[in-house]
Amino acid sequence: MDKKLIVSPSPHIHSNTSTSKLMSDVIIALLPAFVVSIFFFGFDSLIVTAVSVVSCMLFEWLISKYLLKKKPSLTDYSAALTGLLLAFNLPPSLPLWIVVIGALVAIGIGKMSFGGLGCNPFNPALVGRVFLLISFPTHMTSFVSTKAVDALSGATPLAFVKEAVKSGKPLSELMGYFSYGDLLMGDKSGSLGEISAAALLLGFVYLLIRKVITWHIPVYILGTMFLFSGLLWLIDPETYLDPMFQILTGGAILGAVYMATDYVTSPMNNRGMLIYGVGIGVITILIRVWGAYPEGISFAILIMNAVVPLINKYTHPRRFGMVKAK
Amino acid sequence: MNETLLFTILTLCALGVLAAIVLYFVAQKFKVYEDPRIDDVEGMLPGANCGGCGFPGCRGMADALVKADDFGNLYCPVGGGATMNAIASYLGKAAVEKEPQVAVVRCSGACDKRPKTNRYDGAKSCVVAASLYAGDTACSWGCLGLGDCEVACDFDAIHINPVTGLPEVDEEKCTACGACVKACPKTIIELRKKGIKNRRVFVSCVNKDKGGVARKACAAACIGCGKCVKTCPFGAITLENNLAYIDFSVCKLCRKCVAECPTGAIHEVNFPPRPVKPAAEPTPDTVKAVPSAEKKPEEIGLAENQKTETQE
Amino acid sequence: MEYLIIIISAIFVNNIVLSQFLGICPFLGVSTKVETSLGMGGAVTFVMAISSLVVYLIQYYILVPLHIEYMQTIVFILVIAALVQMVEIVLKKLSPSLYQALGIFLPLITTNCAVLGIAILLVQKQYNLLESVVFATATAIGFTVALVLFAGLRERLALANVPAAMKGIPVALVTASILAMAFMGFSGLV
Amino acid sequence: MLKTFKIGGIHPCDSKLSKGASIEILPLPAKVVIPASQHIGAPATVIVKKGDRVKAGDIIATASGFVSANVHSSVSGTVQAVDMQKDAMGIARQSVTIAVEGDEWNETIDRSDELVAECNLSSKEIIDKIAAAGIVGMGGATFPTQVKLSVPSGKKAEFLIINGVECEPYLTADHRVMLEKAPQLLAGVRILCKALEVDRAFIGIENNKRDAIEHLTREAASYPGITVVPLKVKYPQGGEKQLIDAIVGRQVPSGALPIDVGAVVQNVGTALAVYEAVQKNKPLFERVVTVTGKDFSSPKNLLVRIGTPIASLLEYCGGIPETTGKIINGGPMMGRSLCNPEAPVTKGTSGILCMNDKEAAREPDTPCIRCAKCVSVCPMGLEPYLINVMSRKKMFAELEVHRPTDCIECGSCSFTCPAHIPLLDHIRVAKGEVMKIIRSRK
Amino acid sequence: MKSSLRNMVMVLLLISLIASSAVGIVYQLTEEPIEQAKANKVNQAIAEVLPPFTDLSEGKEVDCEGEIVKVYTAKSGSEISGYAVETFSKNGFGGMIKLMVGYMSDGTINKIAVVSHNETPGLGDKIEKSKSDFALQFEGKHPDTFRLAVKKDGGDVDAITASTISSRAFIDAVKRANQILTENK
Amino acid sequence: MSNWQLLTKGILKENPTFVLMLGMCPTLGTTTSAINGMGMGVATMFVLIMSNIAISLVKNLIPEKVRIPSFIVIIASFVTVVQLCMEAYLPSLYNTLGVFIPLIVVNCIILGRAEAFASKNGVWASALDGMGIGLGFTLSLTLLGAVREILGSCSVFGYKFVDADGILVFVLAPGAFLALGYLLVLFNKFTAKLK
Ligand SMILES: Cc1cc2nc3c(=O)[nH]c(=O)nc-3n(C[C@H](O)[C@H](O)[C@H](O)COP(=O)(O)O)c2cc1C
Ligand SMILES: Cc1cc2nc3c(=O)[nH]c(=O)nc-3n(C[C@H](O)[C@H](O)[C@H](O)COP(=O)(O)O)c2cc1C
Ligand SMILES: Cc1cc2nc3c(=O)[nH]c(=O)nc-3n(C[C@H](O)[C@H](O)[C@H](O)COP(=O)(O)O)c2cc1C
Ligand SMILES: Cc1cc2nc3c(=O)[nH]c(=O)nc-3n(C[C@H](O)[C@H](O)[C@H](O)CO)c2cc1C
Ligand code: SF4
Ligand code: SF4
Ligand code: SF4
Ligand code: SF4
Ligand code: FES
Repeated sequence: MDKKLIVSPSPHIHSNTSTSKLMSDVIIALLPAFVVSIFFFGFDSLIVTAVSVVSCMLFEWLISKYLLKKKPSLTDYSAALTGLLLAFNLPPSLPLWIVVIGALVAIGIGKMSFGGLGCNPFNPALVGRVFLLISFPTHMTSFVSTKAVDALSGATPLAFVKEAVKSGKPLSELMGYFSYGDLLMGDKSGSLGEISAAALLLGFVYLLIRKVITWHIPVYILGTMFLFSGLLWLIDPETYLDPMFQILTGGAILGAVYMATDYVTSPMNNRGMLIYGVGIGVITILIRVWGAYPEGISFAILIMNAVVPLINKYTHPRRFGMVKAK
Repeated sequence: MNETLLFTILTLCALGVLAAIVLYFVAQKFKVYEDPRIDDVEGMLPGANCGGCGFPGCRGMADALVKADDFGNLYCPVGGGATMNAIASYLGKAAVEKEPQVAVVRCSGACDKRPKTNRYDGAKSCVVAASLYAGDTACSWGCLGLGDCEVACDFDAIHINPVTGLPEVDEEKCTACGACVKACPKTIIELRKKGIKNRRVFVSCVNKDKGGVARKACAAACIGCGKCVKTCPFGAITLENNLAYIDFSVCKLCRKCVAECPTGAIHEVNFPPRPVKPAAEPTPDTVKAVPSAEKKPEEIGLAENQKTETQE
Repeated sequence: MEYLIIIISAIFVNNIVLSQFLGICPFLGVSTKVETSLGMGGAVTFVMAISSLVVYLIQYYILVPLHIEYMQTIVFILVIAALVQMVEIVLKKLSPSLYQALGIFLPLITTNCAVLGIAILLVQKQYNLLESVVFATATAIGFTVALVLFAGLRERLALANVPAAMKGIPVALVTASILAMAFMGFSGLV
Repeated sequence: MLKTFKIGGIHPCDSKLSKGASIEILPLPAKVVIPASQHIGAPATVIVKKGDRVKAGDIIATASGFVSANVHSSVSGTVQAVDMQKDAMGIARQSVTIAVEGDEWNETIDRSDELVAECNLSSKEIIDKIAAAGIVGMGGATFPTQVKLSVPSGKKAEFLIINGVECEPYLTADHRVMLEKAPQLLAGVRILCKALEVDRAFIGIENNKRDAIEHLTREAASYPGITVVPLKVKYPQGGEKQLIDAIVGRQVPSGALPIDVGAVVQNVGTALAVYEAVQKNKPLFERVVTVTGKDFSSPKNLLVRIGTPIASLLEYCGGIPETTGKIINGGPMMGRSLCNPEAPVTKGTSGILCMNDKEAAREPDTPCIRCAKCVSVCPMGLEPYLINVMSRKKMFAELEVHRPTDCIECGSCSFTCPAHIPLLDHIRVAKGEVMKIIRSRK
Repeated sequence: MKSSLRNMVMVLLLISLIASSAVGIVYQLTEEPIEQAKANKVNQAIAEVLPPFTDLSEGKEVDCEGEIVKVYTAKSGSEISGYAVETFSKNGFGGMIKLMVGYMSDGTINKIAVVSHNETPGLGDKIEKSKSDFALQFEGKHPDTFRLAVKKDGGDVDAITASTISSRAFIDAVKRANQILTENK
Repeated sequence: MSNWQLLTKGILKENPTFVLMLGMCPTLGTTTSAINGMGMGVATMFVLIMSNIAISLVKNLIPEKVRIPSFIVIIASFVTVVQLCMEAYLPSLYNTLGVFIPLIVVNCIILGRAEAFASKNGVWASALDGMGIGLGFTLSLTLLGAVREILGSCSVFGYKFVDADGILVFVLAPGAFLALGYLLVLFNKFTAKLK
């Protein structure tokens, strides 16, 4: 035979997954939430998302081509996903130039400075968001309200409640403004993609079925938030929010399902995931209840991102042969 | 004098004296002797921490140098003789004189000399390929061309030539640290004496197959014919397992063997061009390889020289 | 409760490295390995706890009664320097391995502004003796936390393909920046 | 719930194209090349020379150490050469080349088909006979069987596990043996039990071979102590450690042998060879080989003499398909792709798989996205991504704690990596280097 | 130089001696300017917040929640033209905020100066007049008619965007000044 | 080394901030604006020059074991002098620089120069060395301060060129790290090009 045989080490077959397939699955999972946001916020939402996605991809392309001088790979969709998630974390009314800055920070600082896909220790979209939150507090905390509740005046439910509780109003009175149905479906003000818990959970189910992520991290985070805030709520239901409310608001589900699970920045084994998830849950509630920010999950995820290398260093998967023999 | 000033002076003086006394006694009590020369010697070493000396880092080497009675086999290939002498004179010991060495690549199986018999499609690493099989040519001895040596070199001194698929050493950058020698799973690379005026003659092949097999696999292989052995007036060449080897301590750089080798497996480096004897030369290839023109050998760019050598 | 607030504030909210900018040199220098960072953190904690005690005594039993508070800087640094040198000599004898690991950084604790900075701050904040020691210790723990987290991150970056231009200190600074942003989430906690 | 092992595992498409093809006997080739080393351990010492006449079953090389195995001629004819011949990987090995003349077998071999179930030999006698017959593990590792059966003093075998899992995609040789040679196989299992002095044996079979499970369960009813255990389909169930875990729930500790948890694992092919050696005096000189591939019109299971060139197997099945890009000696997960199709079938050859160009090419690798999929599929609980990176950075000393030496090279990690990183390639290097470090310490 | 106990002590003693004398002397030289600078700051603040006056009384020391603050009375001739009240709030984002609030004789707020604060640059530091107009909205308002609370809390003050905490603290300090003034007029 | 070289080496070749990476705390802590950075730089330069001079004067008198304590006392004295003078004559700058003024004592640059240069060289050279390094330090602090001020509050040296708020993070802690990190990259690229 003239043809030269290929020789390579085993294994000779490969499962059908690839980085781009995984990333596009996450994008697909986010679509329901995107549709809901367009429904509530209209054109704004579309524009902010488009600008964010396009500028993330553009910056990735420019930086890899001209600064890092390596082949740009937009085809893995990770930059698009970062853009999408960044947009999901922004108020729909945000001026577009700020969105572009956010994209530059997310990709340029959060991702490419560390070497690009797979090398960044922090979640790029969250680096972008937190950078903007600190830099443009005014813009980043003016939300559009979806509902004709004047009292909320565009504040997110958590910000509204926190403010009101501080000025001495009893919680039971405030809760009248909200219905769990609205919180679940997305009729509330907030970041573009965080509003509809139901749509986000639908995506979660899709990700689970496609085996893109496992249930561990989201369940650990939401479970910890539920338990911790539930404990506080049992102690004093007049000052502390009830656990359901905590989970349905403030991007908890967006963060837990889509951002904390980012492969690159989360632990590599189940035990590590437990520590990570519990850490995020606890810090989120700490910040929400006692900190300056009404929503804490972005910070909590970034903080635990920083702990991930240590977690990976000190936790390992269950090794074979560690079960007591005989 | 006013009070504040007085207190100021008193306080500071008291504290100063106290500090001095306390430090003195603590230092006395917890004295640990550490040879200060270690620091000095470390400072004299190049600080590349490459491990070429066999110690984990320059400090390890410094420690060993200070403790050693004689330098025996302690040698920093990066710093070379000058550094060793300096350290030796600092420590009052004699340095072993080591002749400067350089890495040479003992494979001439460029792509055009050695047809591929299969396509390798594994991780781009010689060690991986070597642990898997004989290689993508019929020669199971030769260079795999996947560049482990290139990766191993801390000094950017060895690179795979994309045309020949073989590594080439930049003689100016090579420090003879031996990292590439260790990295190569096929023991293709050898550290050889740099030689007078950087001139060297060596057999650029490691194929131990019988002549016919070797020849079939690679047009540039040493076929173990033994002509060079007979030619060498100094007995520097030995033939073992169908492979010739030139002992560089015996070789007098006469170059006779080079002309004799029917496959051009013997390479000469950095020699001036020899007078062209038309048609008489059995291997015009090798002769052409030597940079022609009027340049003195010293002026010839080494890298360029290398290239012509392997591209022949 | 008061102590809890001091502790949380010193470790998280006003982390000495990430928001006070003290002790940056060792933060950038020693934090390449988690184990060394732990050692350095331990050493700093030890030195800080002792020095806060000594400094407190000197401030309120010598400088204040004599009305020479302006001598603070000189006196404090002298005392701290002597103390650190003492620790260094003692450590060299008692735990050569730790001494090896920390190498040149032990003497650098003297010139680590964290120690002197904390001494000055605890006077500025008018803490009492116990508060001072708690504050200093918590601050040092905050230093260790930042150092160890950072070391973990850098160990990870050592295995990643950081662009050549960013290798070393630049990427460390960017990492520190993001870490500082993340820690700003704690603001308002106390 | 079906039993299975507890950590990791993957589900590659099983592609058992030849599972319905009965075992056919491959016609004798003109010439065989029999390597002196077809097993783990020291190569055997060749005792014939050029010009000698041999019969099938005659010993031509003797075991040269404790861990070594005899080699027998698989044909009758004249020794043409005793020299270095390239094996499938292009590496020269000492081999005996025999020109085939007729098909004469050594007289002591009982060539009848009659089943001899009873065996009255002692354990020692059985093991000696196995050693004489040159039997090695036919599950792929080719470890000399007599060594495995000689339980070291101080340890005690509690049960025998027969590995009928055949978890590799494509391969069906063991499956066919279980269907077509069940009585002989079960007799072999009994003999092995006797050799080990145990009274319990489990035959583990994955649930994708229902017919084999049913057939063997029926046949085994008359053998007390032999239990057929259906297993959930999951790769690498056939790995010895995984199989023990799946069947008896014991995990062989790192660095230990199965015998340390009281188990001995043998492949079904090995059990059959043991039966033939002990009851029929037949040394191991032929074996069942699956010849398969998507582009074959009819993939087959062939009974082949050891030493037959692989090319003649392919020829028999209709020639190498035009589209072939890669030929694999073994299954697609653990088999080795070969560069020399003229190389002979050896005792360890369980299948020949031709992959077409499209399947054969590896996708280029992209950066690791730390998805941890490799970690979650590794049946040994290792962290392949980490070993891979550290191996590339040559951090072998620091690698030891991550136990690359535990890797069973199952390939699950490379298989599953979405970034197409050739993890196992680099893990193998790490394994070797760390092994060196460990050995140099001893 | 080799160390011995004696030379160690001697050298340190000598250096301490020289250093401390030098520093001591500089201290004596700068003592007065420092006092001056501190006083200036207060005086400037007073001058800034008060309506035109001719005489200024010594500050009257008042103990308020454990802090000593001073109330200054300004006169034009014999007529009281206004008051300057030192005040503070501990509720700033960065802790203590110290203000000087100037009043007309009828108790209307004249002007407010920030003496010291520790608020975040770019956010809370907008309480300074140089950074934003926030502090101007109090000028000419009488505490009895002007509801001292941010609008969110039902008052009349426009808070600095994204710095409600600093705004509240500022208001808290102004309220405290009112209280001090009414108690110590 | 010529006088000129002594004086200029701190600007590029041995720039304390970008090359030696010393004195990071004041570098990051005081550069919220160009003027603050400059103030800090000048204060440090003063101490650096004075202590270099003083130490090179007394270098031969000091026993090994008390070398560091003696140096520190000398440096601390100069720092206190700066501190007192600044408090007296530049009270507002004194307030913004806060705790970092006394911390000049522990600035690694100063002790570093004392150890590495002044204790081995003559008075004149030491003074020049101090000035050179101090100059480099001042320049880089001013540069960093300017960058942070421009990005963070849209002004330079207090002059507001656009009426906008700027990117707040640059006046806060994370912005300091960030600005320094990327400036360092640029600096490295720049010096690499010079070579
Ligand atoms: C060096 C070595 C020594 C072994 N010694 C024994 C032994 O004493 N007893 C035993 O039952 N198996 C022994 N084995 C066999 C292994 O347990 C195992 O069956 C063999 O390596 C093939 O298994 P695999 O195909 O799962 O890799 C040994 C294997 C090796 C490599
Ligand atoms: C990943 C892996 C998969 C294996 N799969 C099988 C298999 O499917 N069938 C089998 O008989 N042996 C398989 N083996 C070999 C077994 O581990 C073991 O060596 C064999 O069953 C021992 O029997 P033997 O000595 O008779 O070959 C596998 C080994 C490994 C490492
Ligand atoms: C680092 C940081 C600094 C802040 N500084 C201040 C500040 O100085 N003053 C202030 O009122 N709020 C400050 N905030 C914002 C508060 O935390 C809080 O978000 C704000 O006061 C909410 O109120 P508002 O948006 O309704 O005004 C700061 C927040 C952060 C994270
Ligand atoms: C499940 C999943 C979650 C992800 N979440 C994020 C995210 O929160 N933010 C982000 O920037 N990229 C996210 N990515 C994309 C990708 O991992 C990211 O761009 C890398 O961090 C860049 O190195 C996600 C990818 C996957 C598969
Ligand atoms: S070429 Fe080889 S011997 Fe020479 S410096 Fe490089 S690695 Fe060392
Ligand atoms: S010389 Fe050796 S290491 Fe270098 S490319 Fe050839 S085979 Fe690989
Ligand atoms: S499966 Fe591949 S991409 Fe995922 S963590 Fe492992 S090596 Fe990285
Ligand atoms: S090949 Fe090794 S590391 Fe990879 S999954 Fe299998 S056992 Fe684990
Ligand atoms: S300047 Fe703070 S530690 Fe160096």
